[in-house]
Amino acid sequence: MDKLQLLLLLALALFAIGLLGVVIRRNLLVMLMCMELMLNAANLSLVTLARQTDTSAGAVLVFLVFVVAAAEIAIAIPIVLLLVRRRHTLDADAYADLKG
Amino acid sequence: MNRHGFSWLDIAVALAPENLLLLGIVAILAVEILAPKPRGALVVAFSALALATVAALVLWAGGVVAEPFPGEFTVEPGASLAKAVVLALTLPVLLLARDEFPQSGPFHVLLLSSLYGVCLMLSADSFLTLFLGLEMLSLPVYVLVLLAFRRPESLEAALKYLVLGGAATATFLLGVSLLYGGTGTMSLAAFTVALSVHDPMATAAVVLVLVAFFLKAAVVPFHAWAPDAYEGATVPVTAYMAVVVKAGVLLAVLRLFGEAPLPGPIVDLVAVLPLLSIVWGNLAAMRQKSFRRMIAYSSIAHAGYLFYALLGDGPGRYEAVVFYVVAYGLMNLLAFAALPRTADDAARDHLDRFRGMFHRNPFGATMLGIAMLSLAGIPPLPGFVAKFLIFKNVMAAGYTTYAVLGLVGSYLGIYFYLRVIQLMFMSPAEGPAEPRTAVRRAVGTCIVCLVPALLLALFPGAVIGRG
Amino acid sequence: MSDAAWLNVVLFLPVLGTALLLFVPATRESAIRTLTLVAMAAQLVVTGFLYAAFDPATPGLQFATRLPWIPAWGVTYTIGLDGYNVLLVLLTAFLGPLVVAGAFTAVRRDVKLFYCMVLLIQFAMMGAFVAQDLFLFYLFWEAMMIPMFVIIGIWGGERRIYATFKFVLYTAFGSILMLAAMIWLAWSLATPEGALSFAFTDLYQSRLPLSTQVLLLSAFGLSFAIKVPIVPLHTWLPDAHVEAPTAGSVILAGVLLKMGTYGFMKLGFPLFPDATMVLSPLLIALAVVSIVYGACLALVQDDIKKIIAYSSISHLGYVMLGLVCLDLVGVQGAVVQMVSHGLTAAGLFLMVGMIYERCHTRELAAYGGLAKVLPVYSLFFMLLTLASIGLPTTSGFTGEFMVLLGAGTAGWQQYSQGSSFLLASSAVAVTGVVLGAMYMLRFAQGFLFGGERVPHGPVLDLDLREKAILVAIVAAVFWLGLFPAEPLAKTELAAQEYRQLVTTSRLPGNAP
Amino acid sequence: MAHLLTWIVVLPLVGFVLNGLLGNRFGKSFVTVVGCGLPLAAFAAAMACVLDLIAGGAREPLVHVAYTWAVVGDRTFEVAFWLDRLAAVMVLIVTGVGSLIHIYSTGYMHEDRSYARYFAYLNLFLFFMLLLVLGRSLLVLFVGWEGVGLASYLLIGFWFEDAEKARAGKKAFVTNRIGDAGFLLGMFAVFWALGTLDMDKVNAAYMAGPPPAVAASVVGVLLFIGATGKSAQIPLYVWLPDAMAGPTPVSALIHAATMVTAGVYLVARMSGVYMHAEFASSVVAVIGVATAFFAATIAVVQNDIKKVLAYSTVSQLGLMFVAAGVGAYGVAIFHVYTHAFFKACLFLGAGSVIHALSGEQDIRRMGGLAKRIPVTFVTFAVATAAIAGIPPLAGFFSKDEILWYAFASGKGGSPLLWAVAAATALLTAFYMFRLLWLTFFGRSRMSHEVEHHVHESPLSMTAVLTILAALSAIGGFLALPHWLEMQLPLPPVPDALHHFEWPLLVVSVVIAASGLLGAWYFFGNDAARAQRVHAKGLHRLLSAKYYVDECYERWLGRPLVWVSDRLFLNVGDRMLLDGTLNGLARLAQRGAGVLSRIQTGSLHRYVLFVLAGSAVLLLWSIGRV
Repeated sequence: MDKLQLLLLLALALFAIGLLGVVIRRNLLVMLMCMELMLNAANLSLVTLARQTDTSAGAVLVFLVFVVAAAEIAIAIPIVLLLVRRRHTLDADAYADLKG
Repeated sequence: MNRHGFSWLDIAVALAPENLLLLGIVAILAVEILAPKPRGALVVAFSALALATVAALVLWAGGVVAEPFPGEFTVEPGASLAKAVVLALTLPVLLLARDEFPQSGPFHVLLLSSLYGVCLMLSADSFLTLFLGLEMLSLPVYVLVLLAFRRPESLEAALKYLVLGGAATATFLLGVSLLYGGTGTMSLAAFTVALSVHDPMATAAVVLVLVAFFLKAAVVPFHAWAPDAYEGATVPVTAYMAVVVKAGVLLAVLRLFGEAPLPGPIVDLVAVLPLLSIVWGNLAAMRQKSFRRMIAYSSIAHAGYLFYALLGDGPGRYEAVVFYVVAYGLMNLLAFAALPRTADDAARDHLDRFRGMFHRNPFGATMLGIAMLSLAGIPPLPGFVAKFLIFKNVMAAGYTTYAVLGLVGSYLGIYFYLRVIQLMFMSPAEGPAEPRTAVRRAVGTCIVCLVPALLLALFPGAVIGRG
Repeated sequence: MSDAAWLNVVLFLPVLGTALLLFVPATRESAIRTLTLVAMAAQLVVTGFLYAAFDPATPGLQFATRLPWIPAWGVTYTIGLDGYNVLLVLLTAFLGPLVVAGAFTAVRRDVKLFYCMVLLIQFAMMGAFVAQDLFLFYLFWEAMMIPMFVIIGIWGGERRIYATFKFVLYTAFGSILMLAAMIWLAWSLATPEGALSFAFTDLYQSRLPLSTQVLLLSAFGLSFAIKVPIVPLHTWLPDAHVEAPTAGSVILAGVLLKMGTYGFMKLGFPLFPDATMVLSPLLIALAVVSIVYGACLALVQDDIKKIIAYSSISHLGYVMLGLVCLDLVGVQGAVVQMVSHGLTAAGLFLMVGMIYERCHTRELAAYGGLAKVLPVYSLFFMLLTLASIGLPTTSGFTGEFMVLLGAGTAGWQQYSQGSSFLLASSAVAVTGVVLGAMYMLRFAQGFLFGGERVPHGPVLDLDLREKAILVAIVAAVFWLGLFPAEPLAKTELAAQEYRQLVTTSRLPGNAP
Repeated sequence: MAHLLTWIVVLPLVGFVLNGLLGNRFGKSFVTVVGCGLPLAAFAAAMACVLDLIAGGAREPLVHVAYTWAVVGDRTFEVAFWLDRLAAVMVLIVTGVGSLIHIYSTGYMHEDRSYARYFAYLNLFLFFMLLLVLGRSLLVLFVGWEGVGLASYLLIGFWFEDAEKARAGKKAFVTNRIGDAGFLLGMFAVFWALGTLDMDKVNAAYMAGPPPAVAASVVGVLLFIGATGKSAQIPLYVWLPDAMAGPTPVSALIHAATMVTAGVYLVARMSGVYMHAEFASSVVAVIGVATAFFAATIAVVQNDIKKVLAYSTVSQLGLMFVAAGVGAYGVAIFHVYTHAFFKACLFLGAGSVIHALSGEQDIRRMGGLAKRIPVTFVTFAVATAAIAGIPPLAGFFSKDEILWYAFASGKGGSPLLWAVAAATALLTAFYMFRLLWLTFFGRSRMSHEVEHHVHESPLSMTAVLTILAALSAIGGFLALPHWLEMQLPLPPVPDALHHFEWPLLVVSVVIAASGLLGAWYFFGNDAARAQRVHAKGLHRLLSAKYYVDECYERWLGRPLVWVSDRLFLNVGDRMLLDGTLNGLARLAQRGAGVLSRIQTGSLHRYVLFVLAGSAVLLLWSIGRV
């Protein structure tokens, strides 16, 4: 069980935690943070595997992921702001009008 | 070719469609910033889009093959045709948007950038470009859904779409990383290699990537966001999501799978879930009150049909998906174009308002009727020929049981399509006639959608078997 | 113009009519009506010429047009007249103008849409009859469903929505199975280098193992059986007929039901001969059950349209018996019975429409003693009732007699070889003749004779238009009843080819 | 001369068309001229053809092929006409008696409003009857067969305002159709066995050469089922008594002289088949004699003048079938010939009585009419004597021959058969003279104003009555069986029985006389004795016609309706078929409801779907690797 395998397991664990966080946590902001966690878990695994396969493509992808994560949050925050302004609560289950 | 390994000429020519889109985006932004009273965004966007479509068609017709960024981005006739199709399908969306977003700069910029993402994805050779294209396609759409913020639901819709889009991206990345770990390269060929090799990590990688695309294409059980997102967004954005985003995702999946035959477990994966979504989509659509929500479930079912095409053997797949996308896309756009214009966007598509529409707006009702019939797959309309093509391929590849089950699933869908026609034609209800101007504007969009579709239906031979 | 081109003219005249109709403003109803009538009449005239020019001696297709359509799938646009469809094409063309003329006073709302639908369904039905390519046939076969859906749905009675959806979902289910079977059939016949063909002539050379043949025949058969309708699959017919407007019922009974039997004759049995042989006892039983079950139900209906609807099931049971007994006289009888039922059912529905326009009720008990009040109407009604019973000198007799003669002869043939099943079933089928007399005379009895009851006060007898329609139908009924020699000669070769195709086994193993 | 055959058939058709379309517009005189003229022309043409036949030595039949109906494969169906000795007799009866009855009808139906329609239907009947008689193939015969069924339906229900009469018409048609079903099966057997329906070829095939594939008895029995329907034999006789609802001349023409004898003609025409069908012939004989006796017993207690004659016709037909059953086809036709005359005369006489009593038909309210309507009385008396078998009238000759062959025929004749036939003859004499006494003698039991209006019928009616009475008187002397012998051979009589011929002749005369005396004794003069006969239980059974109609209704009519309505319609269609369909539709709707309820709108549930979905997929696909 060399160092890289360990790191890979850590990445998978982080990913699982992130996903569970989105599923369980009520608070919208925490859900967004968990999504970030999932992305970073993917980054970690990318970097580990780049090191393992001794190629740089994985590392390049990590930068792209940072850019995309930033853009995503840039969109998510205004949505959350607008939602909160209407319903004055951060609880995700308050926003369940669209159903059926 | 200069020392960096790419030639300026290649970039200019091969990337013509993308460049033209970029030009359009820049022009709109310039007008937005500089002009005191910004207008003309539609004209610029429309012309940029039209030129890009023409460029893509020229590249396809010319059979141009180029690798402006070797290993990352290649241009070949197949990709060019896909781009041309996707860009062409967006033209009616622009026409549709003339009511909600009359000269609104942001809408058109977001639309063009989303299209840029699609073009990137369709020519991607490596997961880097594919990832970039996928995200560039999705992010603008989250905002587009948000643009209808006069309606509270659009916020909730955008949120759900974003969260699930994010989950898809994360899964995609994890899958890519595992693939990358397994094969050491980021090129798409790694996926086809992983398909055939029988080791758990490779299969897990393939499954994760597939889940990402299932999420994007809204296949059951990853479809939950679609009905809410479609209902929350304004009509043109819903049309864009239902037609262009879905087409782009499916064409990308097609590029991913290439012409490799599917191994056992993956076949069941690619067959069972689409079959489930055909049945689920067609059944759930029966009870919908809102037109857009019904179209959402219908598009879930159609995503099922599109994924079915993957069951067919290699070369036939591409042709089937492109034909289906065109036929399905045009008819969906025709349906949206024929929707009655009302001030309040939400009430606009409430199915009860469809009662007796034939008496109020005969042209619109007929167009909507034709669109519904085609989506139901009833000959002699294009929907039937497209469905025939897909099921022919599936059966030719030997999966007869899946084909029969798929056909029976599509039978379930006939009811709710005909219910719309029943509401419009057979349940008389009074109401003011549709304002002349609105009808005249709809006529243009409808003709643009209807004529090519009917030509496709009457002379499929011209397109099929040629590619 | 070469003869073949004229068949295309016949086929596309209704489309031309619809195109012209689109330009006529919806308010000028009389212009719409005359334009549609002219289109239909033109189609009838040209079909008449083609029928006359149809040479009974030459086998195979006449007036054929073959154009490549979708080369990749081996689909060609092939249409042509042959023994199978020459009479049915004539029947469709003949009923066209009658339907349009019949609906002049009946349809008041959305007249333009109505006549577009009538023209489109005429186009689809004509197409299905003349198509000689399976894909083209399927296209027209399903395209028929939509105009009928609209006609029943918009101009129908109170439960029209339920009736029209029941009709569409029933036929659509059949068609979906047929689509699957069609694809499977075409691809199982694909040559190694992938060349496909949907043309009937190639499909008749198909060599399939028995199990595939049975499976495909049941898929095709189910779709055709729904349309015929054969008993267990018939419950859509009474609702569709009762709720449909007069014109809808006439088209439905006059031509649409023949689509099922034509399908069996052209595509069902000849394509899968061995399966037909294996399933023939079941098919015979179903045919006979249809005859008796339909007649019994017609006996206890109190809605006049339902009586005719159930009688249609019984009459088409004869056609199926004729087709399945594989005796030449029986097959010819089946073809004649198809045309004869088309005429009598269309006539009876038109007459029910005429009385419904005057008295607005379909309750048999509400009527009585019409013979005194409406003498001309009652004369035509009695003539059509007698044709429907199959009284000699009418087309009904020609059809029923030849079918029963064919079934009886085949029955005795098999009896001499040991199996008395067909003989017994043809004996039961003959009771259909008696039941037919019972329910039709009960209908005529309650309608024409006895005490005078005319709902909604004094009513006018038939006007010139209505008389012209009925005279045309009665003339055709007696032409087919007294002088069937000429039309039978035209279908002779087709009947012989059908018998030859169905009786020669085409399993992969044995000799061609 | 042969093409004249077609004209015999076509002339009445022209009459039907003219009267049918133009009758109302051109008034009664036009209708009378066309209505009676064309049948007479047909009679003339028939006479010409028959004379031409006899001139040619009556060995070669006149054959004329009108046109080819249909050609299928190697089989052709032709509409051809065939005149041989048998057909000659029948065509003369049909056109002759037919024309007379047409002339009679001009008087009887004079005041009726739809005068033209009546003559149109009557001519239509003649057309179909001639088609039946002259047809060469079973197909043409069948066309005529069902055609006369139609004509009788139209004429029975002529006064259709009265629902009862219309229902009688329907009953006649349906019962005939049941017989026709058997007839059709017989035709199919013949067609398969011999490939042709031409009766001459069929007879020839059964007479000579290798026996055809279908046994003669099978064909015989099937064709006889058709005959029982048309000629009102057990079990399909129920329609004839109800057919009296039609106008009386119709009863005379259709239900006495011509149509009902079609069955006998069929058996005689197919004699080639029946000769080689012992079983079928015995069936014919047995059913014939049973019907004869059965109907005679009922006729004894009937009180409606026309019902008595109707049951008498059923009984006489039974006797004709007895003759045909024992192989004496010539004799059967001879009885048809004589029966046509006296039964037509009786019916027309009854018509004249009803006409005189302005519609009264119940003989219990008649009596003492002899002096008031003398001509009708005389002709009725002659006809009654004829039918009772009083020598030297026509009835005696034909009935005696039947009794003789019933006893002595080598092909099935037996003393028992003779005994039952003789009993029938006795009953016939009894009820006919009962009718005569009650109608024309004794105190007049008529109500006052009916009695006041009694008047003799106009000349057109009485003239026809006298002609028919004359014919039924002298008709017997025509040795018809002998003339037909060449074509319909008489059965061989075993030598031992030859000497019985004369004693039996005497016995039949005694029977006729005793019938007369019995009737006179009971009903002769005072009414007291008549009452005693009513008391017995047997009388109640007979007058209720053995409850046959009620049984049919309970065991056939009502169960059919019950099965169709309860079983097929409600259980089959509504519950089973529609039930499953609507059930499936509800299931789909409920499924749709469930699916849309899963979509609760909460974001967490959506992401949970994604988590669960991807987890399942991963485990499943990795597991499968």
